[in-house]
Amino acid sequence: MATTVHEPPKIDLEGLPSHGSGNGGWRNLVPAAGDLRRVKDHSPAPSSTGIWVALAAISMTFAALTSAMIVRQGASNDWRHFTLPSILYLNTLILFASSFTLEIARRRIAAFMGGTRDQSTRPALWLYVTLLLGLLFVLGQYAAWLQLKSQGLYLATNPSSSFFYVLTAAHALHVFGGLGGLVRVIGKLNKRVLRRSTLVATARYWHFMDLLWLYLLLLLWMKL
Amino acid sequence: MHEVSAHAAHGAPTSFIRKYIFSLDHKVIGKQYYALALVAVFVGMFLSWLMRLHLGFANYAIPGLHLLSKTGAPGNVMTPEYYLQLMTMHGTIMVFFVLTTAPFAAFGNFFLPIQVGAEDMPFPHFNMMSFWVTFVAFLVLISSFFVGDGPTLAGWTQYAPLSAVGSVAGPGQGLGEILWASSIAIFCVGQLLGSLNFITTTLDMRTKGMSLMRMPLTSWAWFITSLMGLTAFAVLMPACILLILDHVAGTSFFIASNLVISGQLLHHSGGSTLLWQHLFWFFGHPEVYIAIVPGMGIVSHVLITNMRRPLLSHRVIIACMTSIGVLSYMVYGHHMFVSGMNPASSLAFSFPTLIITIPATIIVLIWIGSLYGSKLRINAASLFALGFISMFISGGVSGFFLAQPSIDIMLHATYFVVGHFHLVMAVAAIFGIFAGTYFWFPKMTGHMMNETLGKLHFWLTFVGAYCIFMPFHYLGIAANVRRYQAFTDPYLIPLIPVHKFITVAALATGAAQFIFLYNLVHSRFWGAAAPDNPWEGTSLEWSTATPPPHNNFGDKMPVVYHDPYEYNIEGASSEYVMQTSPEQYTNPHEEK
Amino acid sequence: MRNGRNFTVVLSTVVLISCGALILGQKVNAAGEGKITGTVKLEGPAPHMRGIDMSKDPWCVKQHANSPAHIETWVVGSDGALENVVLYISQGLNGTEMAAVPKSVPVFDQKNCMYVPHVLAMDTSQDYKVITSDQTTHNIHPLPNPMTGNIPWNESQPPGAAPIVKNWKHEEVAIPVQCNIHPWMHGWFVVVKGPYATTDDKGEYTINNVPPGSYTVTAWHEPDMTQTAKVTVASGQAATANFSFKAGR
Amino acid sequence: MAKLFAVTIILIAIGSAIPIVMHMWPMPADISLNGHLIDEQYADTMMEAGLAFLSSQILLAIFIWKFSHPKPDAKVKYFPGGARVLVIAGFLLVGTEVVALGVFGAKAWGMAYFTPPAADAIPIQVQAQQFAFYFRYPGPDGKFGPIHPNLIDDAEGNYFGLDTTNDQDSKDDIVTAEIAVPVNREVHLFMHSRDLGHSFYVPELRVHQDFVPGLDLTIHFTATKIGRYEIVCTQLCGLGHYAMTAYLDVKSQEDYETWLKQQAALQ
Repeated sequence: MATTVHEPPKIDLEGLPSHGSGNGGWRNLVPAAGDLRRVKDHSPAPSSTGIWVALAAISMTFAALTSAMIVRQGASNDWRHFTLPSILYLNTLILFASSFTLEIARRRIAAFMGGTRDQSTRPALWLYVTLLLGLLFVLGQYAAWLQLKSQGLYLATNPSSSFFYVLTAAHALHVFGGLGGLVRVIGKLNKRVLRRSTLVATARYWHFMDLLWLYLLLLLWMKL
Repeated sequence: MHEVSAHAAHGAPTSFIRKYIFSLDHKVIGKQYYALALVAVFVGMFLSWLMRLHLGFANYAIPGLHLLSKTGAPGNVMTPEYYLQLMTMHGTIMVFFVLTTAPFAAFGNFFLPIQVGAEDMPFPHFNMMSFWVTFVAFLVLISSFFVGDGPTLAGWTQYAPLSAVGSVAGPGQGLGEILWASSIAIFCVGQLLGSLNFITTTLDMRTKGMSLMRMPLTSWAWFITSLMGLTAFAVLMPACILLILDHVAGTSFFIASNLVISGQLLHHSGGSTLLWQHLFWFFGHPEVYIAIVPGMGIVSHVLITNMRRPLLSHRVIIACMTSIGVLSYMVYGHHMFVSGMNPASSLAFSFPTLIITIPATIIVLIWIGSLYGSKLRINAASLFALGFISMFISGGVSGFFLAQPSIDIMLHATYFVVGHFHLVMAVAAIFGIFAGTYFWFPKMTGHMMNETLGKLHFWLTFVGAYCIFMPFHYLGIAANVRRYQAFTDPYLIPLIPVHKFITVAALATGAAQFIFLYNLVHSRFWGAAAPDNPWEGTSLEWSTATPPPHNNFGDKMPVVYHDPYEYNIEGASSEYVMQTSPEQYTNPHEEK
Repeated sequence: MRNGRNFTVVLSTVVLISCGALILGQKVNAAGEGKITGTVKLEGPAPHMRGIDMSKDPWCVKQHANSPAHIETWVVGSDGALENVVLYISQGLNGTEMAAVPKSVPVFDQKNCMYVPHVLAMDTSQDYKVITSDQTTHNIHPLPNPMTGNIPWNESQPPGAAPIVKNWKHEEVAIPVQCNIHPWMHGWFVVVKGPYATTDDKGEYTINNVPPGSYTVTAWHEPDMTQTAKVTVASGQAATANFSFKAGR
Repeated sequence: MAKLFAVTIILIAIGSAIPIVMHMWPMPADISLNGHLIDEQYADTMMEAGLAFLSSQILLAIFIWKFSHPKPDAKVKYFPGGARVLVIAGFLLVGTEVVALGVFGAKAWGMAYFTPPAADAIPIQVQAQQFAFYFRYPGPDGKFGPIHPNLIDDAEGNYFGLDTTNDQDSKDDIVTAEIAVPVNREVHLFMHSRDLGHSFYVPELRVHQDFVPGLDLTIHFTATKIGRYEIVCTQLCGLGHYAMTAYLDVKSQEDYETWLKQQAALQ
């Protein structure tokens, strides 16, 4: 997107392209005969810009919830502190591991697209691992809820528990979105029409989920 | 992403469903948004008629009203609760489903990609979802008319705890309230998807030569609006979800301890009433500008074309709109001067509020200054654009009062406020929509609208709007409190004649809108065929066919060589130079 | 409150007559029907009932210019006659006699910013009617216990508005009803199954068309005071059950 | 058409100003000690806003009149000085204006909110509920008894939920349905909401403050003119919002004391 905020390239009156846009360039990217190696990858901007915009919106939502949490805590003296379910820390590790595996997959596929690798390395495998770890994380979060439940801490028990459930649920929901993205990536990879930008966008989203979770964990750890 | 390649791959859809209902085409989606706004605006107007009848002529029996609500209007006379329910729905429908959808989502969807020279938005599926999600939100909201004891009566601002404690607080505060909150949460999703598309389109989809500074002011307005929308709606959505939780899950985000509502002690504790107000107004004030900034863009665009000259400065307008967008997040506290917020922060909020009048004033000055020495063409579109300026001034000056906490002590929650925001954001924005409609209708439908009817519509609306909303200010100065269903207090009784006058004016002005509706529908089917460039405009939407083909520009994507508004340029071959014309010359007024 | 009392009297006579009509009309074994009568008194001195300051609504003030309104928790007549006590048969009835309940429609009036009657008894099979005689808007807001399954409602009634006719599906003793616009306006709906009666200003009551048998009669006084007595009704006879309440808990 | 439009704008602009200038529907007369500060601030703002309103509307109209029927060969003229002049004008005119307003306006606000009540100010508590105000005077001991929400019982007239049998401080508290204050004595008003958000607005008194459930605020004011004034709620609180009123009775010191005695007797 950086290229777009400058003055446009000088235009030569001869040989204007009959088709295609100046900056986006995704129109040229329909894979030729489904063979990824023959595709010139201009790393199309829209999806990678779009993902940043989406992440901005998500950050805004969680910022709002954070400020709500701080205001609510200060609003009255009924805030009850409790220790976070220990499983959360395990979940954190799992989520980070998933980011790691996704990164491996991304690089292999990139290399494979560039033609420097051959198909045999099966990048898809790592995607499946990521998917699995993601699901594991969500299950872990659910286990954390069960732990709280066993302590008698429900959604309405106390503002602190309310915010715990709201924040973790909101994050889990977004993680599900990421899992959906992964499934699509895998599907496209098998159909051999995956474009790098799709993968990059999904990866960025997934890594953002890590950072978001890290932030939430810190927040909850401090406030609860 | 998948949407993109799929869209780029498939040509124009053939089946009726894919073409007109679940269409991926930003132009169809824009029209769908426009249709939704049209339905919504007439519903909202109808509600305002009922309210005005009740206010002007107390206990006036409105024939058939009991059909709308059995308990709300026994014997066709409106009950207090039903008045408040209509008021709440009027506000919600107008602010969310008219002022946000029409100038931003409708026109923006149709013209942003065309004006920047794109084939479509980058994520057509999101775009389609954006509309249908908004549509569902509208249905959910309307459905609350037909459930239990009707829609919520807590006003469009939905202040907690009234909005949070449930049906014990009054009719409609049970299911009706939950429907309201759900509807708005859904609406937020729709607008977030829309903003995502708008921003990405502006940043990534511009055609060759279309630098940011070469985008028409409308595109700029939509871009800035979508940035505001992305931030504002991302805050309102969680707020609505917390509100729903307070309702159904027994949490206490907004409900304080030990509340006793008509004898019943609630089992909530420690919630913060002001928290809702902060969250809501952090969205609510930007929302006001989400409604008006696209109007500014449309008015500039329409005026320039009809003044046959560029504005004195393209960049100043952009700078002003941007600073308004940025400031809009620092001023929201002026809605809460007497809310119990720390009085020091009231002062802190009042200064940015006063400051924000500066960019607004500069925009107006640039408009007026550009009128000087122009070759103004008078038609329905330009009349409404000029009317917008007049309305914007009238509504704007009352902001000087409301921006000051001390004066707000007198005017807060009076009809002065009602008059202020109706003029500056409602009527002005609607004028922007009308200007846009008369200006772009040919391009959108391929038919010209009837100019005579358009001008008639303008005159009635312009005079009528002033007759309705100017007196509101007088009422407010006389301390006439808003959101009252009847004026029984001794000090309000002398003001009732004014209310009668307003009611009559409102009925007449509302009736005039049916001229517009007739014009719209009739022209859509039987209007004269429109040429490609009826107004001799220069921006990209005028360089493509009317109506534009499925991919907007046929087989040849446009390449841009000029600023968007090059009219009457010395040294140019013709009176106006299209952005796409490769003609080379030096523009003496080009901004360095 | 005089007119208020009159109204109750008129109301109860109306009820009586209609019962009579019913008895003569349809019931073959009408002669077999007995009744339960008695008086309800308050032991000890009548508690001081605070006056009501209605200055919030000038119209209400005008209505009470020369008859100051008082809180109606304890309405006590001469020598302790206790008004607004509801008597109903809490045990001994079987399904068939339920039909003996009059089909008349009890009326709950809003008069001079007070509720007339202060306590309205009814059977689950009866509709009740809320009317307003005032030139100021009221809202009627009964808050039944959600456990009973009765649905709370809250509607306002502008001057001259049509009567609101509703009914309660389930027994509930008793449902508080209030007007939020005039917070001092406070009354009760007593919803029972089977025959019932309310004491008049002499503290007297009569439960009509009670078939022969032995029953438990319950006397209720707001907010939640109850007393019971066992009575045996002989065919065509009147059984007697007197009660006396003590103010304060 | 355009000329007619220009004339219409001017007529509307002037017409809109007339009711303001003629004070056809004036602001309720001020009866408070500090209200004049607000009124002066209001007057100044009206002057500046009015000028801005008239001048810009008329300028708009003139330009529309003048430039709407150009000769076909007419050249487009540029506003002398171009955008720069207008931007500077905007900053200077409006900038200085609003800053001035903001600074001077702060004084009136400060008098209302930043000055503490006098030590001898009369403490009165006001409680808002759907849809009425009730008031409480602390009685001889000068102390308000504690509020017990679970004891609140409108049927018994216990609007505040006082326990007059056990709480010493509550025994002599005087609960009233309207507020009487002695003229020229400062009143320290303790605001308590029993259920929802409400507001305490007395136009003549230039006092306007929301009730915040769970957060008791205080305001203070001095009434300077004997009379009966209306208190209205301005925060939407339900179906009876429009009917949520009470009366402020500004009495002479003697009348005030006799009234208070009467009320005490009625408890």
